[in-house]
Amino acid sequence: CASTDEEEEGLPTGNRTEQAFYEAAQRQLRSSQWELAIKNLRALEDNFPFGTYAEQAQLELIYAYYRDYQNDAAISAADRFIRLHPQHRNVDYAYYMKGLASFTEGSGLFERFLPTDMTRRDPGSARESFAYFSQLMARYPESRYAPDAQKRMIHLRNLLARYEIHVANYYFKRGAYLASANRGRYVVENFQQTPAVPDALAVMVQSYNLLDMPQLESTSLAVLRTNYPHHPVFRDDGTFNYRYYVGAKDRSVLHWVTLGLFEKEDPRGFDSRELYNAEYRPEDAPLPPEL
Amino acid sequence: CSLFKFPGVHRIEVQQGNIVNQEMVDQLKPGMTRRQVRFVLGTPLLEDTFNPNRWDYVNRVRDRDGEETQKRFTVYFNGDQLIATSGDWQPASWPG
Amino acid sequence: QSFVVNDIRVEGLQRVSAGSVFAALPVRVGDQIESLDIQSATRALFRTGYFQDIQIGRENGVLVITVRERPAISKIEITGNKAIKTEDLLKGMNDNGLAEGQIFKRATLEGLAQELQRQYVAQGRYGASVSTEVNELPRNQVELKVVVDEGSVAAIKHINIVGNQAFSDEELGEIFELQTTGWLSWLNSDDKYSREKLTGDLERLESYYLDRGYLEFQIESTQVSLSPDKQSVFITVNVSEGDVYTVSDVELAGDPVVSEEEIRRLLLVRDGQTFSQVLMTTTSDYITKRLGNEGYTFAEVNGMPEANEEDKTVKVTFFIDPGKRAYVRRINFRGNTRTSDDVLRREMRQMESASASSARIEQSKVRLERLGYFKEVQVETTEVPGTSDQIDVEYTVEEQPSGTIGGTVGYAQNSGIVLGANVQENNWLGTGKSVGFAVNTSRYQSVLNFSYTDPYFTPDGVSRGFNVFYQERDYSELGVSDYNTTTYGAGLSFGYPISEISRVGLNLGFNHLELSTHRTSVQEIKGSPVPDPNIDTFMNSDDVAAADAALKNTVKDPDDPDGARIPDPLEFDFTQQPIPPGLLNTNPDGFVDLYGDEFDTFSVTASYARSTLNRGILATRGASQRASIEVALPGGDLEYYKLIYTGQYFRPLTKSLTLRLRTRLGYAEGYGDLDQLPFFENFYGGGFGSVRGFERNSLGPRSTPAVDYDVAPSAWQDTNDNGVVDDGEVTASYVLDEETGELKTTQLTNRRRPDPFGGNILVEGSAEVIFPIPFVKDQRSMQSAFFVDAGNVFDTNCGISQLNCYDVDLDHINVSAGIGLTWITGFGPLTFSLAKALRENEDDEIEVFQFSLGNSF
Amino acid sequence: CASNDEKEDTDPVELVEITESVKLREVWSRNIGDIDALRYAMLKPAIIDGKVIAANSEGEVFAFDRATGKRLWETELDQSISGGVGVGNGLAVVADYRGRVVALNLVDGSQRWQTQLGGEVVATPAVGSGMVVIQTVDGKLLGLDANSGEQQWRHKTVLPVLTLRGTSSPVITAGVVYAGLDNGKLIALSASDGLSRWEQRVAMPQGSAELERVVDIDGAPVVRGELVFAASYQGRVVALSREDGRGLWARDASTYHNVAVGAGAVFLSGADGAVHAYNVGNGQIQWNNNQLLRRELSAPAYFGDVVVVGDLEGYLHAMDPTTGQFVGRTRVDRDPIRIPLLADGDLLFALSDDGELVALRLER
Repeated sequence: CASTDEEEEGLPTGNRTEQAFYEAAQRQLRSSQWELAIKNLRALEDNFPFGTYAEQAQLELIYAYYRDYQNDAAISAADRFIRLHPQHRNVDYAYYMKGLASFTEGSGLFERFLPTDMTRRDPGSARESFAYFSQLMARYPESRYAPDAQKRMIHLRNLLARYEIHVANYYFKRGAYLASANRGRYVVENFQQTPAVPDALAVMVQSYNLLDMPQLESTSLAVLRTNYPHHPVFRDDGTFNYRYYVGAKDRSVLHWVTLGLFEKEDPRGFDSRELYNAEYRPEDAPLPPEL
Repeated sequence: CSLFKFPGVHRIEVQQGNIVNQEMVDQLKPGMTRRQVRFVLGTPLLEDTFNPNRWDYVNRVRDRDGEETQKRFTVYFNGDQLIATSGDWQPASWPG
Repeated sequence: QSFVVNDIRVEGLQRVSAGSVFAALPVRVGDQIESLDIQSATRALFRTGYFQDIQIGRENGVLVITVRERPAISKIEITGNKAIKTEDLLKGMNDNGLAEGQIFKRATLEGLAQELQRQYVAQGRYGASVSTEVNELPRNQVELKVVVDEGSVAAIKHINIVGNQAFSDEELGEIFELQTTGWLSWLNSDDKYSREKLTGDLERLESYYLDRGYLEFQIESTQVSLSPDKQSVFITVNVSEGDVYTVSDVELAGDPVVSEEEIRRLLLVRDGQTFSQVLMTTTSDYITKRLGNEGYTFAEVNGMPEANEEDKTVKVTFFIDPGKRAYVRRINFRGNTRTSDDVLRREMRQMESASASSARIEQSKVRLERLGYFKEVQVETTEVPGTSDQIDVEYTVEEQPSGTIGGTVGYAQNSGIVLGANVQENNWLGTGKSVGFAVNTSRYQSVLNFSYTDPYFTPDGVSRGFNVFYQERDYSELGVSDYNTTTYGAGLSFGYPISEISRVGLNLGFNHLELSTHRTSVQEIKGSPVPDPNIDTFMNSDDVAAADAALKNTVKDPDDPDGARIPDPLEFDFTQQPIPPGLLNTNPDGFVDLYGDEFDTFSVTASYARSTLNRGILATRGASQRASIEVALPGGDLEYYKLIYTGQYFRPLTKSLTLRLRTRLGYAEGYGDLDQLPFFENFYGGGFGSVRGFERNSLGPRSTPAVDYDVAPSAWQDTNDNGVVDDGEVTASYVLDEETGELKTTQLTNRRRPDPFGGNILVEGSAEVIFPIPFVKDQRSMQSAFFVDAGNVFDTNCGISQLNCYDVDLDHINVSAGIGLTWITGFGPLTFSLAKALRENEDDEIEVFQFSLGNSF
Repeated sequence: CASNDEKEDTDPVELVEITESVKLREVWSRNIGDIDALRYAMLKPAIIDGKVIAANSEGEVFAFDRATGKRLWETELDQSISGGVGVGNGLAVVADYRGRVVALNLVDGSQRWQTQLGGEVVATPAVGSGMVVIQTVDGKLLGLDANSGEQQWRHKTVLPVLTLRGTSSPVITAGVVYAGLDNGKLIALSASDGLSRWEQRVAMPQGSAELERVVDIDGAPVVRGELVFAASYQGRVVALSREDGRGLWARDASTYHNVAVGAGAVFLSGADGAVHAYNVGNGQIQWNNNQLLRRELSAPAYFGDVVVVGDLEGYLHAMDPTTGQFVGRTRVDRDPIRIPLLADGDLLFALSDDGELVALRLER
């Protein structure tokens, strides 16, 4: 029943003082040996639950899990820290890391290598990450992580809003105009100041027009025209082009020849991202603060 | 869609909006609160952001052959009070 | 007497940090405190739970706190537990604060030991005992030892139902999950007593009676007793059956929404029928579903029986409460990290902002499953807060690999260096489009093809795809009938749904084929033997030997000036007779001879497919069939038509076993000026997806190997008398076999068995029993089955010399039986099969073990 | 790495050498067929009018001459037997798992009557005062008229969720039925109408686990003079006044057999294999014999002037009633002796789980 050596690997040699564990962990963190660092930090916590390094070790454990792509473990480690040390000076770091761990965009193998438009995929993790970041902003508005959290929240909100527009575009194709109107309305009511709002208004105008509800159409058109006069849906003379969403007007000759069998005539829907979308570049995760 | 029609393509029926009938509409009385109207007609699927004082009960069906039929019934409020209706049904006992 | 604290000192700390003591202490340096504050400080420190004993004293202005820490647990050891795993025990202890490094509290340990004992008893381990041991260690630590003796699980020796007349003990025994120890009990441990199982069994017993009219059925008492040695359990159930009730009449109450007449059609409960609870509940479900389809997803229907004791009849009333008509506000998808949203949304039959229909919601789930992109699809409807008639629908999917990716770099001894890459992805980049391209070169073939299909060319699901291919193949290497082909072509395909479950398809294809034959090409392709133009005589076979000998001793040719040597005329008096007409095979009837070797064809294929399978890949329920007719249009070089029908049908046999029947039939024929099917369009059979246990594509008619006329030297000249025949001077002649009256021929290829040639009729079928693979938890990407395959390839116009070639004839059907396994991997379906041939024809090649990556059987 | 030294304390203890001062001599033995020991059937033989009546599980009932073992008659019933043999009123009464009861005439084994109860029977029916009283596994006591078999009364008790296999066989004395129950109580009913005369708790369930709260009385009560003795599992052995059930004395004990009374003492074979003797008057412990631990002892019998118990290897151990020392040992069969022994005058009768019925005599 002796413990095998590979279990020992990475643990400090000589007597296992608190100091020894912590230093070993620091070395491994710096040389991004995440697994070994995790092993040391957990050993430190188990043997010296109330030692001087206990709290710092728990913070660094969150960071190590995150860098090791163990997002769920990072989130639960952060939750544990928040539960154990609610008043701790650096508890805002734990909230921030929870947001970061669920901000999975671009981390999956598939998304990194193949060009995928995240705004068309499962919005679930984006919502979760947004909720964690907003917890941080609510509790610690002046935390040092607030600015980056703020930037990430804006990006997530844009992503969620754009997802709604994609769905609205599908419902145009399907002929379900009430569904597209409501998706547009959802953006206008829940995602103000996102670049998707101009498209949302255009969706509402187009839907009400197809439902021939002139009064509703006119109010939305007025809001669109005053706020976003340069939206591509407007012709040069400022009138709303109701065929805009259908897409390519001038069919190619091939289209007529092959009786429309050749070209795919998917309606283009509304996607003015080039015009209104602030480019966002995520930064790397920061190291936990020194005590 | 494409000019060449494939014979007998199976299309699905696309239904949109609330289903309203005369019996419901007849229960409307002027002055009713929004909660009462909602109880009678159901939650409206079209509450426009920029027109808070009107609820539109639209029922639109495009059947399998592409035939589109649409019915509409709108209720107007002043604050929390029902003041008028318009559309394809008239509340029978509506005064005047 | 209060005093000012000008310093605080803490003594006796071993493992707790001074910081946490100060944090818990209500007193700060510089406070004015008296004895009351000291007591509250002590209480505060006790509440931290770290300390056994706390003394707070005063040394001229310095507050001295001496503490004795509670022992911390340094090691926990659990021995003797098997049924409940150590991790679960440790986790249980951890949750109540008993973990290494935590403070040791004896009460929690005792409580835990009892809880463990209760868990064992709940598992029927009455004989189990749990004892705990705590021993002190230096540095105020303790070591916990938990010794468990699990004993064995009490086995049920006796289940006795008393008071049942209507049904026998055996019949009732079968509905029980609990059984007395039988010979299979070691595997399924059905003889292990547990209270939950017994309650479940009693409920089943009750509904068994209620489903058969015994409305008054009562379980009077149940007695569970244990043998003194705690190893055996005895269960006695006393029942009173009461009488059988018949239905007197059926009423509907409440608002049926749809016409009462339509609801009545759903009723399974009818007057005069013996009352049955299951029929009543199933009827309620049917009505609820029907209302759900009308948009009343909150409908509630339940049947109420009212018994009339005198005449033993019961009146059943169905109370229908439609609730409010429900509407779907939003439809959300979870789990599709790869597949794009519109690929899922376009399968939806339920719209947003529309009346909810439980049938459409369910049907949308089935359509998602049929895509084959998802391992599992779950649907959940949740009420929208603040409304009583709006719901959100959420589909959670779990994606799975939906294609095959393969690459081959290698060297095979008969095909030389093999380079190749092929991808067939049905959900390309999550867009729902299927893309396939394959490039591979080896000595015997080089292939390039690209295919692309968009299933939603129009929103209603009209699909459009096209493919282009170029292929050079030398069949002789492949062991099939010695010829090579070079083909290229392209195709355009359309398909659209004509109902929820059936689609029609139309493909237009152009194909250019060039054939080149060898001398060794089989006779069906290139007629042989081919007469040699400069041989016009033959000799009898029995003269050959003598002729050969005679030619050895030569003489000078008297009338040749430079003295060429010629066979001694005296001995060499064989007569080479001229060849009479009809003896030589002057009009070879191989395919190439008749129709040439270059063909351009335009073909149109119409197909009809109908599928009610429950899943795209590894289906377990429903049926699917596909019929297609391909016609090579007149005007092209080849005119033929091909009819193909494939069908499969699933039927669950038991909870875990499913029957799968599969068949594939093919008939093809030339028409117009083509009176036989071009051989390269022949059907082949054998191997995966066909008749397993036989080599791939090896069933049915064989080809006749190429032959050549025997030739024997009949005269020669050796002008320079060096014993070697002058070049070009040999005159040869054919050899006649007297008995057959035919010219002798020899086979050119030396292969033992003639190569398979295929035929124009294919008959194939298989019956399988699909069973869950033991010891594997995630069954969703695996399927194993016992199978019996049968089938063969036939031909309507067999060549006289073709072996194994019959017109359709049932007693030439090959049959094999065995076991197969399919496993969906990231690289595509991996299939194994082990089969034994039961009936075969004499030339078939058996292959007991077969393995393939890429097509599931 | 756990050591397994403490393994042996679950096997039956080895028998010690003894000096025999008395001999249990076999007079005759007969094999009466299969006994369903697996399901703890209670097929205790009975002695009446010079005859020994015994039954096996396949439904055969035999009568042998008490002294010679000569078979007098044999009856085959078309049902199994799981509870027997109650004798009295010229009848021999048996019952089975499905609650079917059959009464045979003692004189020739012919069937007097048959009836169907609503419960499983694994106890011996009691016959007396013109009544047949039977206790079923779920705690119901049923009083049938001895002549006709019609049910006259029924007494129901609610039993705990978990009990010990086996039911206490009721005893009828002077018109009163005494029966031990699986809830640890002893009740006295009047035989004719089943009305309750008194009820006394023999053992109190303790502990939180279901198993710790099992306090069945599975052995038959023993009536001697004005007293009635009963003992429960994981509970107590008590002496109560027959008249009103008032407790004379009570001692902690655990057994699932009946006790034996003789030589001024109450003998009890414990569930753990120890044999105890208590003073009949005040319950003082007189001696304990721990040399038969875990040998699954049968109920004790006071025979001649010795106390006899059977064990799982078919041995009969005779002990001195005053000291508890072994005075004799004889092996009757390879199979266990589970069914209670029967002392009758100069003969002792034992029935092994393999159906071997043996009559023995005591020789000095």
